Amino acid sequence: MEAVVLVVVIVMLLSAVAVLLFKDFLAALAAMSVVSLGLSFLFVVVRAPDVAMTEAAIGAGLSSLLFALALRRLGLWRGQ
Amino acid sequence: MSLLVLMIVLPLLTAFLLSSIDRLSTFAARVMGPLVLLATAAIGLSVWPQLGDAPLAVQWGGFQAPLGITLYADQFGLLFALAMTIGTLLLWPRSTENQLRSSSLALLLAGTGSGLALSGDLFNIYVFYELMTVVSYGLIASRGTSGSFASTLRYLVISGFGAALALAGIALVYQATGTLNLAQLAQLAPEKLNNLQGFAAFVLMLVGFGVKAELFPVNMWVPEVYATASSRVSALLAGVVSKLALLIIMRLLILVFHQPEALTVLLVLGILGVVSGELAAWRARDLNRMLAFSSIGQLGVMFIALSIPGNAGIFAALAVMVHHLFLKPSMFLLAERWGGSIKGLAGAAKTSPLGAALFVLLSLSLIGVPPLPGFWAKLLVIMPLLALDQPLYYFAAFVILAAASLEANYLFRVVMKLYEKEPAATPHNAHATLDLATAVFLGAGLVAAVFMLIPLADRLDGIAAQASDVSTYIQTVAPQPLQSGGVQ
Amino acid sequence: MDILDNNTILYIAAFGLMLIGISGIVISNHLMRIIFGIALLEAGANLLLLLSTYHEGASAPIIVADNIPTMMADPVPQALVLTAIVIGVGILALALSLAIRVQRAYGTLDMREVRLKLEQEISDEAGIDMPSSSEKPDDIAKVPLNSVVQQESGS
Amino acid sequence: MRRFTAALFLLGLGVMIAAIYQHIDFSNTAVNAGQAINAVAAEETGAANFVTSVVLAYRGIDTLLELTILFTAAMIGGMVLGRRRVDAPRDPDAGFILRTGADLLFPLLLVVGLYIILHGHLTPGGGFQGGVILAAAFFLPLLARPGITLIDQRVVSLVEGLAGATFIIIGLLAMFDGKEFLTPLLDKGELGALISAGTLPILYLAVGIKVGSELAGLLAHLAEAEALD
Amino acid sequence: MTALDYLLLISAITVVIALLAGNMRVGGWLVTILYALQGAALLMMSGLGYSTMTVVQSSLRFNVLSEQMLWRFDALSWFFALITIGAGLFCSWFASGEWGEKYRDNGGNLRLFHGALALNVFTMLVLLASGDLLTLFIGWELVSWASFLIMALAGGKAFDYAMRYISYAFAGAMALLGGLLLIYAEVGSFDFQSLKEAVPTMSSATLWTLVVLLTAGFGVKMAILPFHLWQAKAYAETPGPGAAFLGAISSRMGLFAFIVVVVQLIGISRLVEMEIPYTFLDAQDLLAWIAVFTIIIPTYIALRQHDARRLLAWHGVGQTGYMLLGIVIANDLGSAGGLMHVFNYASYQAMLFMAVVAVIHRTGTSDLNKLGGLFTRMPLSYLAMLIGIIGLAGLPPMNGFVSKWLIYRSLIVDGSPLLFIGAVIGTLGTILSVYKLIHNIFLGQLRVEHAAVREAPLSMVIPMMLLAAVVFVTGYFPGLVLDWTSAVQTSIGLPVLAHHLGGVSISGGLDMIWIVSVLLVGFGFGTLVFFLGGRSKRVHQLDNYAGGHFLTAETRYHYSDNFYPGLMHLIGPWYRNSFEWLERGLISAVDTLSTAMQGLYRNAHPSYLLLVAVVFALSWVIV
Repeated sequence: MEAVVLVVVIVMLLSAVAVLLFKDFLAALAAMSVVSLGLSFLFVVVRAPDVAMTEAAIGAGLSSLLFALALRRLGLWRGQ
Repeated sequence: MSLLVLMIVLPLLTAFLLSSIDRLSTFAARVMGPLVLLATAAIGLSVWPQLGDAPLAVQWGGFQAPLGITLYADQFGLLFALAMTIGTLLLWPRSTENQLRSSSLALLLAGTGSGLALSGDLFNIYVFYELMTVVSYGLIASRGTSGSFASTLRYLVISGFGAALALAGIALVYQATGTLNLAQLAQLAPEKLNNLQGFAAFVLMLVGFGVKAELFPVNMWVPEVYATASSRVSALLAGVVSKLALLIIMRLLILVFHQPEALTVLLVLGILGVVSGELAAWRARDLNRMLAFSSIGQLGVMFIALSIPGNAGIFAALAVMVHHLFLKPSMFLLAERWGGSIKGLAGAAKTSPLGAALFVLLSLSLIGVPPLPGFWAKLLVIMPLLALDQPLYYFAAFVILAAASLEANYLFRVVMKLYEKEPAATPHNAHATLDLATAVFLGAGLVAAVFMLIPLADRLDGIAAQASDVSTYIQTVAPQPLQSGGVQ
Repeated sequence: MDILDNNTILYIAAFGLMLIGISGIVISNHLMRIIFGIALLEAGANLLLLLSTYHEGASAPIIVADNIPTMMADPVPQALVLTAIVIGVGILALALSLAIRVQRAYGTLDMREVRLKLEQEISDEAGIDMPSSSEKPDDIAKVPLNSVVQQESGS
Repeated sequence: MRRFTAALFLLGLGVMIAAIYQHIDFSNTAVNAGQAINAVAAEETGAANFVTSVVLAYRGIDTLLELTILFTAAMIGGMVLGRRRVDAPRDPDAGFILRTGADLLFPLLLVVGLYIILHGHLTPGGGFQGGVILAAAFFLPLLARPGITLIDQRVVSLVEGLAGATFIIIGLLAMFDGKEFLTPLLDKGELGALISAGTLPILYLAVGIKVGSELAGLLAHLAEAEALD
Repeated sequence: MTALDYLLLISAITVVIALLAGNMRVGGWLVTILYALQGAALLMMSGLGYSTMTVVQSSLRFNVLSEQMLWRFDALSWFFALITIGAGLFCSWFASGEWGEKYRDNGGNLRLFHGALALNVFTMLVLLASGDLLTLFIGWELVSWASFLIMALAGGKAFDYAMRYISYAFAGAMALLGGLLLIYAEVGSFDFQSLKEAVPTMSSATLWTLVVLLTAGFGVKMAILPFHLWQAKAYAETPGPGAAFLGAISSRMGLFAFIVVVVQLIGISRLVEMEIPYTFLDAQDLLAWIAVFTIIIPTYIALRQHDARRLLAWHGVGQTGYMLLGIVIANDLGSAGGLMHVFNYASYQAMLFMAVVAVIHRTGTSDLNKLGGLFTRMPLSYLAMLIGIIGLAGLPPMNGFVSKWLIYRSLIVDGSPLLFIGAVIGTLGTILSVYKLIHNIFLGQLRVEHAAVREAPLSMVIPMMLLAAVVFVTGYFPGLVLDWTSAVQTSIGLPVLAHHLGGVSISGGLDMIWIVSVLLVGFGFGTLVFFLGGRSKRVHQLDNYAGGHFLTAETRYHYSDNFYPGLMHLIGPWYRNSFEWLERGLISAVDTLSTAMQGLYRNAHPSYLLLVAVVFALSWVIV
């Protein structure tokens, strides 16, 4: 269990760094979704299924949708 | 059951329904908001006298204290709840384009502000605070200029940052104590929060809630926002909303965080706020930003007052807050038509003599000329500062006095411009009657305060004493003690 | 794995997310990255809040089929985080809408340029020149400075 | 230089966090308000999901405010982005597969969303999660056919206003009964049954509809944003 | 209702009447009568037996901040109030007739002028009546803002100078407030008596802080060095009689407060104990030297002015130095001289300003380079100015001689020859510059454009003549004023000067009755010889020739600009305007800081500052 958590955390943190480093905003958005999904997994680990569901639906789903729509409107759909 | 919750809930309900009402009758939608606020103000005023004897604790949903959320009403909180309600009423936003939305936002602001002032639960305070922040974004952006959008965005970045930090602070507090109820925190704090973790939580929350209270490092939004928002909104934000954020910090300081370092942090940040605000205002060349910077300076004085340990500090801060509550909105109202470059103000006293005279009165009170209330407020801050007999506090007193002379310089430069004989190239607009009437009303309040100085001071002292009485707070809320595995 | 027990790993994740979020806000100039940074910071804070009463071995605070577990996780932080996530998404949407409008008005999302243009707009509206540190505002210098010199050099 | 200072600050921040972490006391975690709630929630609210109890009953006012934040954000979003112009050019419809997929998904998502909302007091999930799915259900057809006006902003604002008002009015009903605002009413029923926990499911339904309509409105606004100016 | 209540009430009524009726033809006279009533109330307060006067309380008192605020008059207040009301009376009289009408016709707001003047008198009375440190500060601020009002009346350039004044004055007031609150922190009360009792127990550092703060606060109003820059211009730009009033008494309020707090409560003997490290000076010497430089530098700046009002106003700054010097020396002679100089100076300064205003009224200018020869046109104004400058220069037989003699004498008795020399250098400058004043206005060639000028109207001449009488009579019988100063000396606890009607009755004393009588006899004899000798003949000024040409009225043979060229060449290099540069440096320092702060708010990334704060907190945690 701990090993899984460790791997998830490492992936999550790396993705978080990637969010800030990727030139392509779409890739950054994908990395952001990975962070959200990882977070949602961690919420399951700490026995919070409600929060995990919310994070998956809102953090990974809705927020990404919002970001994607905004990126399209901002003309950042492809990297600058 | 207390009707006090209606002060919070009724404006929210009306805001939800306003667009539906508008579909039925535009007129009803227009008058609905002010009427509801009048009603809630009446409710607040009717409760006011009974709070003098004993504060009131209401449990939302009827759940016992540490489990549910507590609404704690003492005169201190109710004073600012009323200030929020009545202030919104007086400064009811008037924008032709977004009237319906602005009305909803104003209602939400009044309800949220009242709730924030009366809340007795840490996370509840956070939610109220966030809601108030979002509502103020809306009010700022309702002007509809690209400048107002950009400044809202900058404000949002700082605010979002602060809010996340405040949330982390709440997490640290909950981790240490296992409760969010302020009364219970007050019980547990000496044992569990009087350490580094508690201090870190305090700093995080200070930064978070300090954004609205124009605390020094997180107040970079102030000049931009007050310069781009409509004057009525600036008046609300600078006059009332900033005081509510300050009230939260005061509550936390009184009840939960007793570290001496916390006071020192407040003192240092307050001094930096005064210095940076007043100096920047000295060089401002447009009225709105001058008022914005000077508001930063004034809030800095309040933080300095807060940093005085004991009852004297609460009293001093309360006095300065109430003084500023009357003063800043009327100044912003006057600036509404005068806004723009100070140079262009030349001769404006001819077109609006009453406004100019009022500006002189307000300036005199702001810099603290006796016997106007500003002087007494200043006296109340400096006297305990000097009595503490510590170098940093002496320095703070010096900074306040030096800042006052800077303030006198830049405010009277404006006054001189107003009364200059040769008018500026562009003609000045006279003030709208309603603006002027509101400003005169607030100014008259200041003058009236001169004659009621002694009862007023007694009353404020009583409110401060009640606010700083931790044991009454705990007794009134009466949270059940927490035990391993459940409540006793 | 003595040092890296579950608790520590989770805390590292929370603080790490917060740190990365803050650095995003601090280092970036591009508004989208700043918004990403705020989102990361909020995620970290949420995790921290949830961890505040995390206890290994507890079960989720839900009663399934009348089976009441001995140790349930604390439901309060979960409710708080639920609230915080929803608040976060509301503010995120707001920030994105504002960003769209700002880009349309100023043609950029670089915060340095936005700041400059904002300053320009405020100054234009007020009818004053854009302040720059090199010039001296005549209004300010005038008052105390027209001095003995002009008066007394006459005699 | 900027990066260097930033790195320095971050280093400092990291050290500080480490210092604070060193001082965190993990032994307190068993004594807290949440455990107290766990002990009495089933009895007091009748909901099997204690998180739901906390969200809707113990901290109901927080939830109301949270809804208000969403409401405000949606309203401001509408204000900031403005209304679509009638003659604005529209994106062409998406391909056949996406259109058909969207048509098929719409009822499915609707049902799933409502299911999650209505079982919020029993299982993980509830108004927020279900609301998001509802929003997705209404938004998906919009992606597929940008021309259609499935999401009428006026209807949306009416629905969200009424849903929010319902929440408050249920709260006020308790006050007519002489209790505090938002006190749970009605019979608590049998723990674990679908119809139980008094007014909580009704509240969650209001929450779900409100969240759904607001988020759908926000999404629609963002999707339409370019049509302005 | 006590006598003090009546006085304050009448004064307040004066303000109201002035504001209501100031614009009317009778308004000025009405107000003048009210000033006379105030004077009567003041005299009633003590009768003329002032030397036995005790403290008169006002029934007005408040309890604020658990402190009682009260107002009362003692001999010191009475003495200053007498001068204040007198100055108000004469200035209002002066302004009531033709001057006021002309002022109004030129677009001035006469109602506001009379109101501001009355307000000045009222606020000064409130200040003089202050019975504790809090009321002292309140009165102080009221006086400051009232002066600001009257200074700013003229608009235009006056705004700039008034602005400069209020910047100085408010900064001074804040220093004062700091000092007073420091006293409160040390003593726990605003009461005079408690302070007096607590002074012996105060540490030297506290006392130094107090003395510096208070002297700076009071000094700004007195315009002692280095705070002297604001005064002359601000006074000069005040409308006519207002300038006379301000010049006569306004900045004396600083001296009053200084006497009350520093001399009476802290005590000069305590100042002597406060030594400046590494020097042989103490606080008293420091103050005395400040006073001496306040005499010298402004006086020589005055020498350079070519505007009559500014010349007089700069003298006002210099003469303050004499008063301060006398009071700081604090022996019987010095303090009597300093106090008496307040009275004397007020009388002739008001008169001099009035004479200049009369000239402006008739000719429209106060530029010393554009006047001359008015002696034949305005003989009474000439007489007033002559008497005034004799007084100002400190020559017998006018009252200025007596007070300066007392101060010089006290310096010699005190054993301070250097201070004495400094004071004498100041007097030298005074004599030179007042000669410039009277010469350039009244002597020499009459300008063509002034050929038709008439004597000033009676409403202006009578106050001048009355003041001239005061200057002469109190010079002839200095005992009249010395009676009052003795009462003051008793009340503030300084040694009392033994005196009689003619002067001082100590060894090597002074008897003005003898001196003036001898002078008068001498003058009379000279006049007799002059007229009875019969060898003189009246010729017209232009009945003359130069270089073989007859003179016409257009020919200028009387040059008044570039006065004292040799002296100016000699001392010219000393006019470096160092204090101007100091002031300017301070302003640019504030300006730079201010720019930096604006830059901070405009440019800095907010998170940077936040992180500065975090690192700051971190260092705290680690340390």
